[in-house]
Order: sequence, then structure tokens, then C-alpha cells
Amino acid sequence: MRKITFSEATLEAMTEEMQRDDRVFVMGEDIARQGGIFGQFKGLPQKFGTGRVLDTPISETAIAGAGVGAALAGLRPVVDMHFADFITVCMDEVVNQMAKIRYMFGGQCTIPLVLRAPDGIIRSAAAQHSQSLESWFLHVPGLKVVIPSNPADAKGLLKAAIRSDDPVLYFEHKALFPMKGPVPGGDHVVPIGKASISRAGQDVTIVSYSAMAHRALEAADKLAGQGIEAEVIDLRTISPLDKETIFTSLAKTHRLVIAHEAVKTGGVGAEIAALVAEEALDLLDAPVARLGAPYVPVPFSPSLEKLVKITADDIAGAALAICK
Amino acid sequence: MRKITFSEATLEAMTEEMQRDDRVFVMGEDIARQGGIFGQFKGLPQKFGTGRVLDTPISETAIAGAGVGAALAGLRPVVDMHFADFITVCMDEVVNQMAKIRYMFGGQCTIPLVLRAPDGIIRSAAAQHSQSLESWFLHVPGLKVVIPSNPADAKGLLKAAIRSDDPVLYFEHKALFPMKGPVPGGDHVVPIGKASISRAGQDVTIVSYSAMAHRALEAADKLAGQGIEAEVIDLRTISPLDKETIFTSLAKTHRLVIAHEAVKTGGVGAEIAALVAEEALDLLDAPVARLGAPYVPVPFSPSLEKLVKITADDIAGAALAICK
Amino acid sequence: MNYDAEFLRYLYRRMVSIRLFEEKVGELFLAGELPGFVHLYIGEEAIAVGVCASLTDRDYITSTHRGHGHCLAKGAQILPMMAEIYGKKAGYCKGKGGSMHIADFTVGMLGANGVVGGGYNLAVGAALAAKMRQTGQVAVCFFGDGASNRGTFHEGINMAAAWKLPVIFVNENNQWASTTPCHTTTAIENIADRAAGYGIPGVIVDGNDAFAVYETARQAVERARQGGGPTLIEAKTYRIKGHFVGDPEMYRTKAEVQKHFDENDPLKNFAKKVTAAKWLKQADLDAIQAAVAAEVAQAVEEARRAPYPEDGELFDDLYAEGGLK
Amino acid sequence: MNYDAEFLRYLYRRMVSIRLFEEKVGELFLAGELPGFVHLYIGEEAIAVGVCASLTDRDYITSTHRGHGHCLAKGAQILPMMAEIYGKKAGYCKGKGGSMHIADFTVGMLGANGVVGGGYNLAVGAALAAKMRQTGQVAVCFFGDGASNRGTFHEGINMAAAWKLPVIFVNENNQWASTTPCHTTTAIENIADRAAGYGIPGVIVDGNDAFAVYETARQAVERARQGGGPTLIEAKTYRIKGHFVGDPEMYRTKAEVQKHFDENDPLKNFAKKVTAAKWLKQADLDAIQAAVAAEVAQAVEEARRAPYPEDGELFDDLYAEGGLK
Ligand SMILES: Cc1ncc(C[n+]2csc(CCOP(=O)(O)OP(=O)(O)O)c2C)c(N)n1
Ligand SMILES: Cc1ncc(C[n+]2csc(CCOP(=O)(O)OP(=O)(O)O)c2C)c(N)n1
Ligand SMILES: [Mg+2]
Ligand SMILES: [Mg+2]
Repeated sequence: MRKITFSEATLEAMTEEMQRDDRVFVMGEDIARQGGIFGQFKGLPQKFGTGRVLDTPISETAIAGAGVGAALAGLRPVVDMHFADFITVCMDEVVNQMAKIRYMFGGQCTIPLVLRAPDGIIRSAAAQHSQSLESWFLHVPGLKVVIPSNPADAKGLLKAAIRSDDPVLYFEHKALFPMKGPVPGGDHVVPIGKASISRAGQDVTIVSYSAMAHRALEAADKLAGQGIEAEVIDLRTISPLDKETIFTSLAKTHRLVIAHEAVKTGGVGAEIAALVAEEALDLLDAPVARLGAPYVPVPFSPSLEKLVKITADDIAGAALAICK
Repeated sequence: MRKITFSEATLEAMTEEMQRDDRVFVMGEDIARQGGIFGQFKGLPQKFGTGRVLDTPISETAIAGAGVGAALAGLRPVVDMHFADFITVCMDEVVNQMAKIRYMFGGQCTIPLVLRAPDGIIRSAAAQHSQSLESWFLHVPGLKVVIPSNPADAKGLLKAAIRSDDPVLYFEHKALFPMKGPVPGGDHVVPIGKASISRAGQDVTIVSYSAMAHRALEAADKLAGQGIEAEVIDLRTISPLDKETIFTSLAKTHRLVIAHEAVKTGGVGAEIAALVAEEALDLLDAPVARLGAPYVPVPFSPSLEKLVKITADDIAGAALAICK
Repeated sequence: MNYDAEFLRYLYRRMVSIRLFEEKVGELFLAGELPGFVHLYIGEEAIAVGVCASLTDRDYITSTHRGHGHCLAKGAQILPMMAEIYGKKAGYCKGKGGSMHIADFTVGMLGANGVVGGGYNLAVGAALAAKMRQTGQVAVCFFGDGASNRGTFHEGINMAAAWKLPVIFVNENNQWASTTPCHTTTAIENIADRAAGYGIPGVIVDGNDAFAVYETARQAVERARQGGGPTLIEAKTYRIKGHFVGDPEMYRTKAEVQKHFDENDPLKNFAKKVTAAKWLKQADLDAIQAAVAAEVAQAVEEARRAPYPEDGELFDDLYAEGGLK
Repeated sequence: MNYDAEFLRYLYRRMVSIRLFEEKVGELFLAGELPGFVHLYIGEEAIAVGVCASLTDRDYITSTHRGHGHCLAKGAQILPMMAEIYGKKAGYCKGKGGSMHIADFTVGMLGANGVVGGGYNLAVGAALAAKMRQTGQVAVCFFGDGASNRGTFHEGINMAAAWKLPVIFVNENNQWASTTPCHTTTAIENIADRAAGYGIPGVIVDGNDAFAVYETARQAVERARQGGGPTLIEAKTYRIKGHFVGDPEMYRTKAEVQKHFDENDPLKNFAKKVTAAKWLKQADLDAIQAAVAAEVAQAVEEARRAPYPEDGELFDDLYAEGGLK
């Protein structure tokens, strides 16, 4: 299969969906002239005109809020947050408007909107440009949250998100943009809400997503060297969570490691561990191992930044500890 | 002991701390002329002047942001959010500035700021005025989060929060303001970070906080009628979480129920259940029971609103189910 | 100006609908019959009605926590509004929204908003959609004097101005934001003066004069439809009722309020003008009043009797595509 | 105007410090020696230096992602700045902040900010503290043309104006927000015109002329100290360097940039003026330049050699009162 980058994969998704449906448009900061900080919008204005690819003012409440308004009026906006950290600027628009409007209005409208948010740690971008905030949105009924780890899923999930009649937050890890991988041709759509098993195994289940999904696979390789076959689950969507896939794996392995880059406390891993403690406790033969960033903002200095990143060794170590 | 309302208790705390330290001041919408929607600021301008009790414009980013700025310049602001739902408007100020500035600047400054946020469901206030959002802030290193359930703790925790050199979010449930309870005289300070055991028992541990703490006690009464003695823990602070108190109780009861009003998915209960699944799995003799609001915005109609509220019966039922 | 009688009757009927609807809602709330909170629009009817008279059903409006007037002015029906405020299934939002969240998409009413200043960007987005699709629609955003200090005011108007979107920002300066007088939180006399900061026209109009509001709005709408971009209209008025029903109003005197109402009641203004000019007869007005009163009474009866949403409806309408519980 | 030579040397030294510091930082970054991202202030030196020359160490400033110039102008030292940009423990923030988060509280520099528009309200709060304690301090908020479209601009300035706080908002209109030209996102010519919307003075000044900036700032500072409230100053300039070091700058021509720099380089402007007026000799300027160059070179050497923070420092400085890990 042809290999393209994550960034190119999202660009294909945008292009195909904009071609398919003229209600789709995109707005954000520096996406037309620059083509996005990560090149993820490159060439779109040339293809679709600056009437459908809009450089906005630095006004995140207007970007998100006008996205909602345009959706109410029948368009299908894709809005870009530049960095996921800046969702904080328009949390009211996301949480109180985008997520709730359809419900509050008794289903009179739909909000077919995608909010794209590049997140994660990348080369000492420091505390205000390195966050992974996806877990907040688990807690907000009315949203869907997807978070692909590779080019194929990036394309397929973005296409699904654009076609969804519900608002979708699309988190894309900054470090993944240049990553190459096989992407099927044709109309490749990945359904929202379905995790994938990126490696099968029977000794321990490792649940992860986004860039950490690669660390999970590397950890599985290391574990295999020690005779432990890990089953690696890439969530792909975190809201709704694909509980069934996790539980099914757990029924086989009886051991669970969860790893994400976001701060451990209050992260997505907490919800997963809690679901297991509630609904699948009997499946566990060992404590759940939960990995996430320690409880500090992301520090600038490379010597400190590396301490907050979960590594394949960390994951393998945690898995080993519960496989004893 | 004299009994006063929760609202009066917070007012005593404000008054005493403003008397004690002239760097303490308070600002927010409708707090001087009106005395706060719940009367929680009544009389303060008369005592301290409108130079220290400020009615602001409807500008939540300015309220929170100027609070941070004033703290950097040596004052000790208390800022009021009117409704906790509106923290969404100033999430950048809370998450990217308030929480991170001290760390990012290598400890050059302190941010002795308290952000008060009335939360929770009360008489059909509907989706944008009923939220409990505390769990988001568990996930944000740099903040402390307190959430009292009764007048004594309301006073003691507010005093501790005002004296803290770190930023503290103070969530106060709207339905609690008129609630009366005993409050010790004198300089009553409740330390941040310590849960309280509001009822001792040995059969099951019920962890809760805020208004739900009362439902937990009612549930314990009901359970006692059936021969089950519940130990009821009122967290009082959710960041940092008092893990030790929970684990100590669990070592005795081996059964855990967690209940909060916030949406169950991604709530504080998830973090607690996860901690147990990770660090205290052996203590569990039964699955964890986790209660929180179902996955919908808070609906307006009384007939629907009541469906999203966790009741004492829900808690007792959940406890019974895991005590079988 | 010359107005035909039908148009005048339409204006009066909408204003009276708001007045009587709200008087009834206030009454019912004080009687403990209604859940939630209600904010009354009484005394500001000329603004919503004057503005919406310049729009068609295909145009959009966004509204505020004080939204009943905007709904009725845009053409929403009394019964489903009343039912919504009661929290009944027959309401516009099936009881899920309530007073602060009424919407009627069939007439372009994109919803009240419990978040002060939450509507600006929704209107901007609707206008953006109209511009992209070249539909000729306009969007109107109603907002208060208090709301004019939200950052969303700035972000929304700036973007709309930069992009010349067909949107009109209508400030209802009723001089109060809850208990806080406008002049204590804003150092300028006129909110309309802020328009200059965005390169758009800022117009001040007597918000108690439906004709003045209508004419001003008409020009702004025309400008917007022709691609001239946004206008900021400041309609000066006064909040006659408490911030919410039940407000003790310790922050002002009854006399001050009464004086404003006596001098500026937009309905009285209107009646005086149309009868003096002999455009309508008092009898016409009385007939409208009686018809509306009957309609409101009937709506209360029906809303009262109507069923609440059933338990099984809790999760309905959250996701268009279902998929979560 | 008459300036004494010491003051002129001080102005020049600060401007040259910024220029040489940043040229070196740019070089080091391109050589792959520095972590993170760096945004250069080259070509805008007259603004920070002119403004800060009107302040004392007790006054406050808040800054932006493009903050090196503000730091140095306010009196921060070259070595701990360089060390911070290297991520070393000897840096102002012990390596935890980096280029976008340098602060020096000892000279009232309350921090750079990675969030565009994040500084307005911090400055407003510092000014509020000054007013409450009647210290006579003022606060200055530097912000870009792009930042002027953030809602925080509106909320911060409005509140400061309503409360007549001693704060000065200094817009550095360098005509670009990253790749986006100012005129495409703002429908007005001058950001300063927005001042009228808050009832405060709005002043436009040549941001490439340190003297003009200084005089303008001095008046605003005086006004603020005397209780006259905020001023909005728009300093017109041009972003000479890319948005960040490494920016391919596809959105403009090299010629356009060079033209601006040739015509408006604030250091050349300054040197021309002071030598023509015979206030300083070229030799004075050369001596300053040489001294600064040596200091920068020395700082690089030391910063390079300095140790990184150790693992055990990760949790330090999060909570003043400890208590969490
Ligand atoms: C973001 C936000 N902040 C605060 C509130 C609480 N609140 C509701 S109405 C109101 C006053 C609004 O005043 P104005 O905008 O003048 O509208 P009016 O009530 O006068 O119609 C306030 C402060 C809110 N709903 N939303
Ligand atoms: C809230 C927010 N939105 C977007 C960004 C990304 N960003 C960083 S700098 C910049 C451009 C800023 O332009 P301007 O304010 O004119 O300052 P300049 O870079 O010209 O000094 C942008 C969009 C950000 N850091 N913060
Ligand atoms: Mg008002
Ligand atoms: Mg700029």
C-alpha cells in the first residue's frame, strides 16, 4: 500500500470531503496563507478558494462559536485550534454551546462540526504548547472525541468526523504529522467509536492511543523478547469509549496496562480503570497499571521534558510488573 | 455549637480573613450591590468598602486574569465566578496562567488566589447553569481544589484557601447555601487535602463530597436499617486527593461506593476507582460501585432533571448490591 | 413614513403578545407554577419587534437569557413557548431547554442563551453561512449592555467586520446588568461608539419607539443584504422589571422605575402615535389586545394540562447519530 | 527635547543588547543548539526600550511570545536569559520556562506569555493592586496587532478604563500575525482607534523612533500615575524577521522586508539622530556595541557550559506549599 504522512492523510481527507460536499469548509489561524503550522492544510485554498479556506483573526471564541453558528445554518465547518492548548480560550463555545445546543433545543438542529486540535509534547514547546487535554471532553455529554495514531486512521477518522452530524473533537498529536504509514486508497472511512487491535496477544492488554500507541507497540516488542505476548489496543476514539474491545481482550489476558501522554491524574486511563473496577473486576488477575505524565506542567528544559514523557520502557516495565 | 448557614459561614470566613490581612479583596459580578446571588457576600462592602469588594463588568477573563495579576503584584484576591459553568469562559486564565505561572517561572512568584464557583443542580436551572465541573481540575497540575459539604467545612476551607499561597478553586454547591449547621467559633481553619470521616462503619466505604455527601449519609442510615454499617468519607478536597483516608477505610470494609453529582464518565469517581484498581486492588472484595450523572446535559424539565440526580436510594442500592 | 394598517396591526400584535405573555409568566412564576428562572422583557418590546419586522423567516436571530420577546417577535408561537417554560413535552424544546433556552428553528430563531454574550459568534457563524451560500439572509444578534463587556463581543464583531458579514448587532441598553448599572462597568456613554473600533456604522436609536427601531434596523438589514457588512445598533431603553422574577430590586427605587415606565412604555408610545395619526383606531388595538389575551390564557390552560416528558426521553436528542448512552 | 548623555547611552545600550542578543539567539537556534521555538524582536527594539525607559523597576510589564526585547528593556540580565533559552538551571526560570516564558520579578517583568493576548488581564490585575495599595506603580501590557483581536483585549481594557487603573496598553503593530497580514483580520487602519470605545486616549506613535516612543509613553505613565487611567498606545513598526526562527516566509518577499529594514531600522535611526545632533559620538555607540557584544558572547559561553536542571528538580516550584507529587 502507498505510504503517506499523517499530515498528508488529513489533507486527503479534507480534500475528498470538500469535494464531496460543498457545505464543508475550514477556518482557523494561518491555514490558508501558511497551509497550517504542520502543513496539514497545504494547497486547500488553491483547490477550493479562500472562500472555503479562511484565515481568521486570533479569536478562538469566534472560530469555534462561528463554527457552531455556521453549522446551525446548514454548513459543515471544520475549525482549527492551532494548538490544543487554546481550546481553553473557547471552552464555553465548546462545552456550553457546541455540546449542549442540540439537546437543549430538543433536537431541532444538528451541529455537524469538527474541531481539530494539534496536541502533545514536541521539542520543548513548554507548558502552554504541549498539553493533551482530551480527557476533559470525556466528561462532556454531547461531544465525540477521536484521536488517531497513524495516517490511515487520521484519514479515515477525519472523514468520519466531517460526515458526522454531531460535533467531533479531533485531536492530532503534533509529533505524528511527519509520520509515514500505509493508507488505503478509495473512500477510506474509519467508524467513530471503534478501537483497533494493533497487535494480538494473550498475556497482557495494553490500551493506548495517539502517539503513545507507538510506544505501546514498541513495548509489546520488548515484552515479546521476554516471552510475554501483549495485546495492544489503539482506542482511536475516546468518546464514546469502546469498552467492549477492552473487556474482550481482558477476558483473554486478565492484565491491563493503560498508557497515555496526558497527565495521569484525571486522565482517560482513570475512566478505563474505573470501568474495569466496576464492570469487569473478576477479569483482573493483577492490579491495573496506569501510565501518564507526572503531576506537573510540561517543563521547557529537555532534561526535564523527557521525564514527563512515558516511554516504551515504562510501559514494558509496568506490564512486566503485573505479569509476574 | 451555634448553627449558621453555609452562606453565612463563607461570609464569616471572608470577613475574618479580610480583617486579618488587608491584602485580601474580592471581585466578581453583582457581589457588592447585590451581596451575591446567594447572599454569600452580603454586607462586605459596608465593612470593607467598595475598594475591596468590587462589582466587575461581565468579563470572566478579566475577573480571573486580573485576579492572577493582582496576586503576582502581592495581593490575595478572591474572585467569584457567579456560576461554575462560566469557568469555561476563562479556562485559559485558570489553566494556562493561574495554574502554570509559578512553575513556568521557576518559583519566582506565588499565586495566592481563590476562585469561588457555585455549582450543581438547583431547581431547573438547566444545562448551562447546573454543571459540576470539578473533575477537569484534577487533571491540571498547579491548582488545588476544595469542595465543602457543610457550613463548618465551608468556613474552614475558605479560610485555608485564602491563606494558601497556591491558587485554590473553591466549589460551593448552590443548594447548600441555605443549609444550616454547627460551626465552631474562633479561628476555624480546615486543612486543604484532608478528607473527613463523617460516619464510621466497617461494611462498606462510601466516598462522596459536596451536596452528595448528605445523600451518602442518608444512604448510610438506610443501610444501617438493613444491618449494614457504612463508613462515609467526605473528601472536602479533591486535589490533592486524600488517598490514605480512602485506602485506610477500604482496608477495613473491602467495599467501595463512590458518588458524585457530576457526570459519571470522566468524573472524580473515575480517578478514585482507578487509584484503587492500581494500588489497592487486593483490598477489594467486590466491584467498585461508581455513581454519577448519566451522560446527558442537565435537562430543564423537572421530570427529567430528577432523573440525572443521584439519590440516597441510588447510593444505598449500589452499596447493597456489592455487599451481597 | 407611511405604514399600512396591516403592518401596524402586526407590530402591535407582536408587542402585545410579548407584554401579555410575560405578565402571565411573571404571575405564574410568583405563584410557584413554573420551574427554573425567568427574566422578563417587559418594556423592551419595541426593540425585538421593530428589528424582527425588518426580517423574514429565513433570516436568523440569536438571543439572550431574556429571550421570550425575541422569540415572539421572530414569529414563535405562544403555546409551545408556554409549554416549554412549564417544562412540558409540547414545548419548543420538548421541555429540555426552558425559559433560557427556547429556540424555534422554523422561523430562524437560533435560540436563547444562558451564557451572557454567548450569542455573538453564533450569529456571526450564521451570517458567514449566508454569505458563503449567497442566500441573501442576514443574522441579528441581540445582546445587553452587560453583555457588551464580554470578550465575545469583540471577537465576533471584529471578525464579522473584517469579513463584511451580513450580521447586525443589536444592543439592548436597558441600563442594568442584573444589579450593576451600566455606567459603573463601562467608561463610555454609548455602546454604539464601539463600532468605530471595527470600522462599521454605530447607530443609536430610541429603543422605546418601535418605528424608530424598525427604520434603523431596515437600513442595517438592507446594507447587510447588499454586502455592506455589519452594523451595531444601540437601542436605548430601561429594564422595567427586576433582573429575574422575584428580584427584590434593592439597588433602585420603585419611583425611578415607575417614572421610566410612565414616560417610555413602548406600547403606550405606539398606541398614542398610531391613534393620533389616525392610522389605527383604539378599537383596533383593543381587539388585538383581547385576542392576544385569549390566546395567552388558552396557552396557559393547555400548557398546564400537557404532560411532562417521560423518563424514556432523557437521552433523546443528545446525539443526532445516537451511539452513546 | 534635551536628553542627557547617560540616558542616551542607556537607551542605546538596551536597544543594542536586544539586537545582539537576538542575532545570537537566531544563529544558535539555526545551528540546532537551542530547544523550543524562538520569536525574534529585531526591528522593534525602540518600542520596548522607549516604553521601559519611562518606567522604574517597581513598575510592571507583561509581555508576549516575542518577549526577549521586553525583558532586556525592563532590565533583565543577559546571562540568565541566555541560560533560560538554553534550558539551563541558571536561567531566570531554572530552565522550566524557556524563550516564551521568561520572567524577572526583581525588575517587575511579570513574564512572557505563550498565549497570544494572555497578558492584558495580568497587567490589569497588577495595576489594580497598585491602585488599591496606592503605590504609584504603573503596569504596561505589550501586545501585537494579532493579539488585538483576542477577547481579552476588550475585557481587560474595558475593566481598566471603567476603574481608571494605572495601566498602559502598548500595541506593537508590526503588521503581521504569523503569516496573516493585519489588514485582513481587522477592518480598521489603526488599532489605537479602538481606545474611543473605552473612553481612554488612543495614541499612534512611530515605533521605530525610540524618542517618540519614550515621550509618548512618558505622558501615558504620568497620566496613569496621577490617576488618569489607561492609555492605548499604538506603535507602528514592522516584523523584520520571520514569525519564528526558521520561518520560510513564503507569504512575503525578501525585498519588502529589506525595504522596511533599510528605511526604519530603529538602531540606525537612533544612531543617526544622536550623532547628527552631536549628543553622542559614533565612538560612544561603537563602544557600547562592543561591550554588549562581549557580554553576549560571554553569556553564550557560560550558558553553554551551565548544567541542565537535575531530575530531582522536576516537581520543584509547582506548589508554594508543596503537598502534591
Ligand atoms: C458569561 C456569563 N456571566 C455571567 C452570567 C450571569 N448573568 C446572567 S444575566 C446577567 C446580566 C446581563 O446583563 P445584560 O447583558 O445587560 O442583559 P439584561 O439582563 O439587562 O437584559 C448576568 C451577569 C451569565 N449568565 N453568563
Ligand atoms: C490564543 C492563541 N492563539 C494562537 C496562538 C498562536 N500564535 C502564536 S504567535 C501568533 C501571532 C501573533 O501575532 P501578533 O499578536 O501580531 O504578535 P507578533 O507575533 O506579530 O509579535 C499566533 C497566532 C497563540 N499562541 N495563542
Ligand atoms: Mg442590561
Ligand atoms: Mg504582529
